[in-house]
Amino acid sequence: MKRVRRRAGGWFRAVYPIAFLIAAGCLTGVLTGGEGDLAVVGGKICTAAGEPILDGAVLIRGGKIAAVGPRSQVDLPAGVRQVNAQGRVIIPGLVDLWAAIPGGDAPGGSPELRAAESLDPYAETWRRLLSSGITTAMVAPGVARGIGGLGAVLKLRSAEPASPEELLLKADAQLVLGLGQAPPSLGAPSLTTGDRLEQYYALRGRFTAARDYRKGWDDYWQAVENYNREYKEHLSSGAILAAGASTEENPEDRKPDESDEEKKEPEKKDGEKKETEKKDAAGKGPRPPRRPRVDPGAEVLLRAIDGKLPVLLIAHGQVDLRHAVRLRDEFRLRLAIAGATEGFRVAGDLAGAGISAAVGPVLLTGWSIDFLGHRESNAAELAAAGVPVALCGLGGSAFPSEALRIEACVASRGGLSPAAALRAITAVPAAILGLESRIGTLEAGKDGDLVILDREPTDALARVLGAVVEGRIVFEKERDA
Amino acid sequence: MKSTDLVRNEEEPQRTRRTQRKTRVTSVLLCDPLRPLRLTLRRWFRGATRALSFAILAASTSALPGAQETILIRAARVHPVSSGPIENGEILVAGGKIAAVGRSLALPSGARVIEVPGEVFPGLIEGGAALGGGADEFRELTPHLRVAAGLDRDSRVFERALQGGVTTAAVTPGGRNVIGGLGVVVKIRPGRRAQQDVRVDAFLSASLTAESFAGNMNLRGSAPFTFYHRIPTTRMGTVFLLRRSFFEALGLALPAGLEAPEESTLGQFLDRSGKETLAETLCGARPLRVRARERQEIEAALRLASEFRVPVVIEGFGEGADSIGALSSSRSSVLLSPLDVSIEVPFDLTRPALRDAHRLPALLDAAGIEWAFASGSAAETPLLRERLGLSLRSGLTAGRALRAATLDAARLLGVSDRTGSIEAGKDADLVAVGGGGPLDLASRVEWVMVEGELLGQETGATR
Amino acid sequence: MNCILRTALPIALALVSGLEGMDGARAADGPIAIQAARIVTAEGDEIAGGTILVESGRIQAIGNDIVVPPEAQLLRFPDGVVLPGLVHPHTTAGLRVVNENLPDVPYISVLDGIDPNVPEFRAALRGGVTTLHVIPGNATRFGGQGAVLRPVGALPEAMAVKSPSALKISLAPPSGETRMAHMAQLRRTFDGLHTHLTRLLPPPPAGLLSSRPATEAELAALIGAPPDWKSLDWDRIPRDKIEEQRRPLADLVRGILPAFLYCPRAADVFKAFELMDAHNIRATLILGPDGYKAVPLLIGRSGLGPVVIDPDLVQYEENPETGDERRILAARAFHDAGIPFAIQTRDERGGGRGSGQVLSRDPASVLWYQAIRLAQQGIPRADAVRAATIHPARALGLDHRLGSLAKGKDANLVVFSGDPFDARSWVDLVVIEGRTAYRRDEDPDLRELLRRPERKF
Amino acid sequence: MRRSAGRTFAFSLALSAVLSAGAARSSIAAPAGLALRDVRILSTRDGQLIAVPRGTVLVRDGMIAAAGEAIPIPEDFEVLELAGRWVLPGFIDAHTQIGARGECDEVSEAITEDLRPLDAFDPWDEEIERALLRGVTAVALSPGDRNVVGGAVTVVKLLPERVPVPVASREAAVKASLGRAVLGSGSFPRYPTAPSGAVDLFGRWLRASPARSAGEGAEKARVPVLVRAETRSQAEQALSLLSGAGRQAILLAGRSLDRRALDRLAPSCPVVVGPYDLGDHELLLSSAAALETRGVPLAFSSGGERRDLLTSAVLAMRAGLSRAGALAALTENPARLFGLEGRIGRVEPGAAADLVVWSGDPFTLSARVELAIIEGEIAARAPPLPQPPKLEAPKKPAKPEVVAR
Repeated sequence: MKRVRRRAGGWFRAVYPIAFLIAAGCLTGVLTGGEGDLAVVGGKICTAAGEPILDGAVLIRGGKIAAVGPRSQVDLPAGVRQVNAQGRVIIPGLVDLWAAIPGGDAPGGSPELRAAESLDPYAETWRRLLSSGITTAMVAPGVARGIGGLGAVLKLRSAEPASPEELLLKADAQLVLGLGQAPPSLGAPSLTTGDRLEQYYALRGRFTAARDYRKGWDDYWQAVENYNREYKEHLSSGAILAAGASTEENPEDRKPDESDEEKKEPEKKDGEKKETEKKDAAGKGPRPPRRPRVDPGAEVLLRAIDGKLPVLLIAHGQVDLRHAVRLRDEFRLRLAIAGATEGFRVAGDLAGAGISAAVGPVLLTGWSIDFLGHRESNAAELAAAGVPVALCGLGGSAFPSEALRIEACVASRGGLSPAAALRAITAVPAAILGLESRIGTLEAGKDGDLVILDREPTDALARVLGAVVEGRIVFEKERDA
Repeated sequence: MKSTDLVRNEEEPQRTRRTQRKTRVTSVLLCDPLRPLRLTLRRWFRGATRALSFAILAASTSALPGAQETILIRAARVHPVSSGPIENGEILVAGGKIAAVGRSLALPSGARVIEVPGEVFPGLIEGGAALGGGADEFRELTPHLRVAAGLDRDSRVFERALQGGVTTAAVTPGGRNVIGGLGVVVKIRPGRRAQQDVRVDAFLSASLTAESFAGNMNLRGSAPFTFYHRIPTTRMGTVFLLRRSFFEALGLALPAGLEAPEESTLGQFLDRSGKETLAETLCGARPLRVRARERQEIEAALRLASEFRVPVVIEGFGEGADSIGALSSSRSSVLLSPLDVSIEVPFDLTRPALRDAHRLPALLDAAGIEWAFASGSAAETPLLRERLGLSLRSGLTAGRALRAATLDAARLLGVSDRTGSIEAGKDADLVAVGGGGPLDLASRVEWVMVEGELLGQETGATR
Repeated sequence: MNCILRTALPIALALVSGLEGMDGARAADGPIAIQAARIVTAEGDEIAGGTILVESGRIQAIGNDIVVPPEAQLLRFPDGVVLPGLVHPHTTAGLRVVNENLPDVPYISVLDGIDPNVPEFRAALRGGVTTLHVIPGNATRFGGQGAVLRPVGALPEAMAVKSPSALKISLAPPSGETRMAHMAQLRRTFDGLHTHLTRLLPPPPAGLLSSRPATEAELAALIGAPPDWKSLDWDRIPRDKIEEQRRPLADLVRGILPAFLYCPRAADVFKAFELMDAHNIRATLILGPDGYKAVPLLIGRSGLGPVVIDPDLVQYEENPETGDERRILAARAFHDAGIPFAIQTRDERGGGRGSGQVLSRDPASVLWYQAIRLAQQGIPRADAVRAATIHPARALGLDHRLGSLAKGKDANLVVFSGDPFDARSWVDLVVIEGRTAYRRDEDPDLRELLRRPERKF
Repeated sequence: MRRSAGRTFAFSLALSAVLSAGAARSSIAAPAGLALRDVRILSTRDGQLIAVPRGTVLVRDGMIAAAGEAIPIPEDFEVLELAGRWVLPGFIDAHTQIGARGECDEVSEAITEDLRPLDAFDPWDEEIERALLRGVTAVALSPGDRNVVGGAVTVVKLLPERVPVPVASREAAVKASLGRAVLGSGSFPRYPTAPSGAVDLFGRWLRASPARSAGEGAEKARVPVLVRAETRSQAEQALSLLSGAGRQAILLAGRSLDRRALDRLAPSCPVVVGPYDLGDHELLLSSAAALETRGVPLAFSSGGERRDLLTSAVLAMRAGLSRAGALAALTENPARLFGLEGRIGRVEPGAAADLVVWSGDPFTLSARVELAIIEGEIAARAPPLPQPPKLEAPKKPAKPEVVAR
């Protein structure tokens, strides 16, 4: 069976709808209903929100789940395309917290770097992710330099998206940071162990600098208030007559000063402040304060400090995990941890601080000093301590997102209950991304993202037969396989 | 597959034979230094080749599926190369072989008919390119190494070459070693096996070009930390090593000056199997191929050829216009680079000798010297047909260029009994182009057939 | 050999000896009339057996029934084919080093680095290229300004048709850097430019300053808003006060200077469009090897001129699931989608003689060879000609002067000795702006090369 | 869901019971043997799956005395009540450097046939227990891939903290390689540097080795050659040289030998595949299934990396390998390849009692090893499971009991 793999050119567009119809026809009988309307009927539904529903049905209308329940209780409107999932298992679309950016493990390095800007819609990755049941994934800059950047949450609305926008669900979803040492291919910092302390202080220094930066602006706004008040006084006293001429300077005189200022902004801040407060001797009126420069990086960190931007910190070793807790406490970050290889050693701290942990890798297949304390029961132990546990890929080629569901199987081998293992790759990561109201479980009102398996989700031999995103079938395994 | 190995036990019996050889050689050194040696070795070798070709035949008939179909090809024009073009010609292919060529052939029952609106010609033959494997760079003299042994037959370059109309290729070890090893002639066919090579150990490759010493480092005192600490580091060194190896291989006393001092740093000596391979080659078991492009390299190659009375195949020969006289006296032949022959090349004219490169085909033909094309690198092989088309700018006729890249190349590589022209009894290695002639740059390869199997069919733009 | 002599002989007879080289003054010559077997006009229909009348550097008349004035030189090419002079849209010919070491050098100009004496220009004439767009390479973010040159003249200034022609912007991140960082840097540069320009505006009359933003949206606008170029009052910015190093960027966002935007990956086209929209940039896209994937995207974009496609016209794509390799006729993808495109050659510097392969570094002069390769992919020959003439001319914004043969246009034309899609044809005559720039029978190198083999053995 | 939280809890209880039984055993008279009762037995014989849904395995003197349904347990046997847990033969890793990592590449020379990786084996390596808890009880300890001829391959059992004794007296195979890793480079100057040189050296070694000595050498020549090949052509070269020299070959397939390449190669000798990685493409993963279809004996290798044998097998099963094929490739096939057929790799009377008790179906990857038994002795035990946050009362307390009679 020849499969249409890639939308390569304009002539191809004619073929595509036909292929889609064929693909849909394999799964379904009826081909009517609106865009984003679909009913998956029969099969066992693991909603990730409650008990599994045997012989259930999911109705999706307009891309949203309209009803979930036993088949007898779900009212299926005529004309809605039905997928027969008899004997199958239906789970919510999987959510991967950290998928690799196609085209290489991109190191970030600055808070304002946006993963949304390195999306390649033509990459092979999207089909691969869908074929492994992942419908939502965050891609983020690598954290090899401590600070990664802004991660973007993607909804895989198509295996062959036409544009980056088609993929984007939330552009600047998380600030991604890293501590510790893992192989560079894992996107974690590549520093020697001796540098860990420095690493932490470097990271902390960025946050304190951001606070200083805010103070600079606060001072400026204060100076503006003062200036405005003085200016009004001058105006009322009649000192300013020719408004335009009063403050006008020869631009040429100003220029060297300005370019100088651009380069040496931070050092000059104090001097400037005095300057602004100083009244002009000639009595031309108050001198307007000079505006500090906008630092996009610091602005991002400030949003994190203000709790407007959640932070995902990649850390494996227990030292780094403790640092993560300290960082969170000091700057009141909305922080979740990814990696957490030695999380079981600090499970109490994490639980006490209310930090969620996305564990990865669960199945150890590579090596790094950070994985020294690795054990398969890590996720289970964290869960036992009361930490909300998710599982994640590691943003690199060594731990691909395709294995997310296998990781869940292995986590359940390590003692995580199958239900918790399923939640760890659906509802919990959705909550970490702040998207719990839209994705992560099969409940009425949420996005119609689901995956059809041929076995239980915690069986590694289960294969993804189909994936539905927002009511549209976006992936289907060949019939013959 | 013992027969393909050409291997003898490195034990006792050899030694006696060798000593015998040596004594006989010294006694007749004055008349023809090498004649007796040549005779004995040649006799031995003939037996070996016979066994070998039989083995190949057995392998190729048994293990090739899908080539048994009978196909009649009708084309607007057929270029058999061995004879003039046939308008509205027909080719009957049966069992992977060409059964008949001509006009209005009888259509056997059950035969499949392929209509070609364009022209059909024999599959092109790459006269020599390093298509993978490469030479072993740990040593500079590796005559016994077989390119065939290290060749990745699933390399993409073969598929791409096939799409360009190249069906047979001589694979060389490249030019990094003074003596690189034994080349192989392969049919390009996906999934092909080593046992199905058209001709193993087809030639011995040596190199006198700058590649053989460029990048090598002089060793001064310290222990070598990389294998680029090897000789030669100069062109003189390259020629020295080659000449010394010849003497060594033939068991001749080294003339004064070639004898290495104690604790020689002047590179390795040949080991036993290396000597044997080289000796066989010098005695005519297979052609000796020497890469030489610049004038002094060509001169050195020809000097060696006349010194040791052995014909050489010179690969490159771009600056060889002045050396053609010496070439014909040593019964040597030439593999030209299509790019050298193209007129576009010497646009900077930095080396005046290259100005004559495009004229070489005419000069060689006038002197009656055998020549063919070798594009030299894996990147160029898929472009062979295009580059041949480009070489027509020098005034070379399309027919002559096509013959050089098919029948002449097959003869030079010793595979003209199998391929190189469209004649009854030969393998059905065919290329069909639409539109213009075989080497017309604007025409496109429509399909390629190797041993009766249709391959590399193009269906248009992205599929 | 014979065929060359056969075609060369009539030209030698036909050409009048009074033609001078191009190096002299730029004064108008006398009128020339060229008659040939075929005239390929590129934009209009092909003319069989027509005449072109050239005067004062322009095409005065073109067609079948042109009355040749008695004072005009009449050049007859009974087998010849006339084409518009070929236009190379993207080359580094004449530059020894193609990229600066610094990432942002918008202020440099190729005109300062051109060596008019390199053989490439001579070779370009021999290949029928009458216009070359020389522009810095792809390795730097803001690579510098290019210039459109004619391959004749002793000084770069004399060669220039248009300078600066365009600003080179590359979306290829330098090694070790990511696309995100590259984009962030581009943003910073444009933000810095905007700040610089607003400071050059006469200061606003003293008045109340806006105070601390009250809402989230206001704050976001303050920190993250892209520069608003449309509201910038260019008339009030004294041009001489703009920092010299930023002046080309100012011209870029003002729309005076177009850009040549290099997109190494198909996905970079999205970024290119984003940049063009955000910063008011008129750009020609230079596409990379997988540029054919962006074809649907290019179809949807209005107002985009011709794109320059990768010199490797055939691409290979491996399917990791089956291990099969697909051969992709990349140029065909553009053609089939109806996207106008221009071809270029791969003229990378370096690649010495050690490889023994000179043409693996295809020089700018072999644009004709690339055009033939288009025909090989099944693209109609007329379209292949356009990809080397009118489309590149349009990409350079010079289509009103170059790229086709029509009355009133620059008299840039090339006469091939036969079918230009036959490798055996030679360029017999090149006319640039009405003057003979190249004649094969006066090409000493070629004459030397093509002499009969007279050596004796 | 197959397992409830309550059951999980029950397992940990079971384990503690086992632990206490171990302690109790020493105080009473030594039992004559061990009985694993109420187990689900899964094994293969000649590639056919043998499944006993509810059976018993009797172990005496380190050997399996009986296995099957309704087997009477002798009085003096120690009984492990295993409540429906799965018992499988211990897996055999067909090529690994476990316990000798980093010491299995003697790169000073390309031919080092006399080397024995057993000499570098560290029985205290923590990975031994890790492997046991993945169900591996025996490994073919093998030199790495950097030498054309690396040395002896020896099959040893993974008894932690004990000097390993080879399963058979003679070496199981000789390791050879034609892959890229054997090639020298500018910074690693050693012959060979090109594939043709590697083939040349391998050929010379093959020609030289049988004739070297009469007695021991002749026996050595009967030992199969485990040869690493990366491309189809390398494999062809290796196999044709080996068959020319009359040597038995086992092909160690590199990662480039995917389904497509193996189809072209059509090997008739046994093939060792893996390790497979989580992100590998179907083209590679399905190579095992392709070999199974061809009827080629198949085994898995963890490749000397920290890779998991079972995961490779499961990935291959996802790409089409049958359950019987996977289990045979993990157990009886490698045993047969190394001349140990009937001695290890099966749950049948007469075979060594190398057994692994799993909490469920191992191929789901969500079952864990609870006990690894080597020759009747418990070699590794799973650590207790972490307590789940919300403990539900177990509905059916399937409390296993250990009774010494």
